[in-house]
Amino acid sequence: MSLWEYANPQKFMQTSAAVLPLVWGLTVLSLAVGLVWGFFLTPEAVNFGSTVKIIYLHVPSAMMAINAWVMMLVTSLIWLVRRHHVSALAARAAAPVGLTMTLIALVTGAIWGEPMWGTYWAWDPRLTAFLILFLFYLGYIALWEAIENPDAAADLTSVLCIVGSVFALLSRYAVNFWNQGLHQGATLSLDKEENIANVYWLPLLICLAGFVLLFIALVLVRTRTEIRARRIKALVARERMA
Amino acid sequence: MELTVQDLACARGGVPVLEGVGFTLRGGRALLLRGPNGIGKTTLLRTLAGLQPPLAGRISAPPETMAYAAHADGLKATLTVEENLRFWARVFGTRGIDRALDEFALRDLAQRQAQNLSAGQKRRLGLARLLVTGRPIWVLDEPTVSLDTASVALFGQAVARHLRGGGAALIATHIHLGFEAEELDVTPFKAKPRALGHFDEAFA
Amino acid sequence: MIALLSRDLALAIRAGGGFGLGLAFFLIVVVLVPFGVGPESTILSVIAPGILWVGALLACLLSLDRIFALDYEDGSLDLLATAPIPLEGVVAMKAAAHWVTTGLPLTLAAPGLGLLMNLEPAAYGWLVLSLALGTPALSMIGTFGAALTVGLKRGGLLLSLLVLPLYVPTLIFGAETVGRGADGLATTTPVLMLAGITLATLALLPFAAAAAIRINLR
Amino acid sequence: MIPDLGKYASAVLSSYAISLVLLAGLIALSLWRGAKIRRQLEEVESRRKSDG
Repeated sequence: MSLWEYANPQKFMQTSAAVLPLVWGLTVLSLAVGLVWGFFLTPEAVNFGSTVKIIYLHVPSAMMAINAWVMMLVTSLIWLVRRHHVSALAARAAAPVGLTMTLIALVTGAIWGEPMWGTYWAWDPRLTAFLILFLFYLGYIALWEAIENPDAAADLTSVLCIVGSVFALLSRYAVNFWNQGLHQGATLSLDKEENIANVYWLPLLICLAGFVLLFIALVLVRTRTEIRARRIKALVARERMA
Repeated sequence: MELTVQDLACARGGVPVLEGVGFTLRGGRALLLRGPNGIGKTTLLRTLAGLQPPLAGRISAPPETMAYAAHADGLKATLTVEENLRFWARVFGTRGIDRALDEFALRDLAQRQAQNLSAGQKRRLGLARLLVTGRPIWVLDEPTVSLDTASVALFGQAVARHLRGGGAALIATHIHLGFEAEELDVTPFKAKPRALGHFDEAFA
Repeated sequence: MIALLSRDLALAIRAGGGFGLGLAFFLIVVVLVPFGVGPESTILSVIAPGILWVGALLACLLSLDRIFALDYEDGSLDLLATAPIPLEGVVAMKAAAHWVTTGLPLTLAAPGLGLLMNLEPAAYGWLVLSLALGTPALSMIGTFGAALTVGLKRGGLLLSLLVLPLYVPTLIFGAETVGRGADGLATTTPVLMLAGITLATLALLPFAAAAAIRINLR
Repeated sequence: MIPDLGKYASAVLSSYAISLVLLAGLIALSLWRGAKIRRQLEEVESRRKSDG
């Protein structure tokens, strides 16, 4: 059996309906455990005080913000090469999730930055790169919304996603060059100097898993919605033709 | 030059409109496409001209053999008749626009800007472009819109000359053009909603 | 292809405003800034590289939606797509025409506006060089954005949203070149990066833009 | 058993509040739109069947 069978919409609908309850269950479980553990049961860090608890939201959302774009890139390429509609629709479904993740990473970063760096917003390379990523998500979503013909929209957004990926990487490098930043040292020192890996790592790991699962659950739900919406469109067009 | 189309299917806005289209067009012949509005004549012509990929089927001649002309003439309002024609001649790598000017009676208008032409004159200029492309198969979508009787006759003569020179023409039109041509009604090729199993085909 | 370029330039000249509009916009942006930040020449000279680059970038953005819109409306784009010129060449020529009508005049006018912004004398050469190197990339990226949105209603705003994030690397390296030039620092890295971005953009984006146009014409 | 968050309480709490609100909003929106589209599809499908 080939992996591509899951690209058949009907097969996808069946499989996703079967796994969704499980994914939702695991999502709720891991997020509940991870966040409760992180929020209630971890000590304060020497350098950060209680703000270290923000890490359980900030790092997973930042990771998913990037992973969502990577996933969109992969599904866009699959669409362009193999013309599987589910793939294109999954990319469309992932974009708003990635946008929200980026927003969470930005907001928690800003709130964390205020006590740590004395300012909500610094043009730190990582923050700036996420701001640019946010703009890319906005443009991508806007292009999907603007184009009537669904196949053309899938094609054009795929092209934008590929070109955008290249420019996003380029921007990341450019921004690094433009401002050396405050970010990197801060996160690294947490693990190295104080060597309290286990206390913080375990709940963080669970939160990371929770965010991944949440992303999968949301993308599955949204892709199912997009498939149905697409089918409505096709059926209505057919009615008009008959 | 021969154009053979086999079992062609084409879509408009992602919805299949025609399927199983087949015909043969030989050099020196013209084929008139008939059928009600919205049946997909324009879609078929655009597919043949290479502007959109067919859903299925074979087209024997490559798009490089076809000169496509549609409702919009692609004229630039601020350029003169001569400049418009010369531009297309250079794009298509051909020399000389004199024949085009003469056959469509544009000689007297050569120095006039396209924005100062009447609708029919513009149309004639748009059709004159076909001659400077130097391509053997003309693919024309409603070429006689806004032409008066005299201009239609002019156009008919131009097509007839093109056919005598070994060219071919595929024309979607509702009127008689004054030269001998086969006709093809595309209505029977209307795409039938396929029996719905489920899904993937429902996307198309 | 030369025919296409010369036709587009002739059209720009005859339509009027083709050359002037972007330039006037650039001038207005640069003139408005001192009203916003105050007339102290020290502050102005610090922000001059950034303002000049942002102004040039916005002026470029202004005329992007016209790159393909007119040809799309009058059917020329259909005809060009069926012409013997590869569509990639058409796109490249469109970008070139856009550059000649906006990027080039902006580059030439920038030193004059640098005076208004009290730019450091050492930076003038770098300003012209960075704009000369960077504006072709702006035109090409903008042409790609225009290709994505050709035929869309209300495409103009969307076009800006799509293109602006793509402009970031060019803007950073361009303004950095001028800024470093003004401070008498080494400018090799940003100049090389700017040139690299422009070259890569000119080499690759015509293919993406041509693909986008084919999709849009379907 | 709310832990003592010290002087950073507002930062930590607002981070959690904003993030959870955003996530809840996204989830609610996804599910709501999913349900809406599903109803629409059912309606269209039933119309098609009743037509024959």
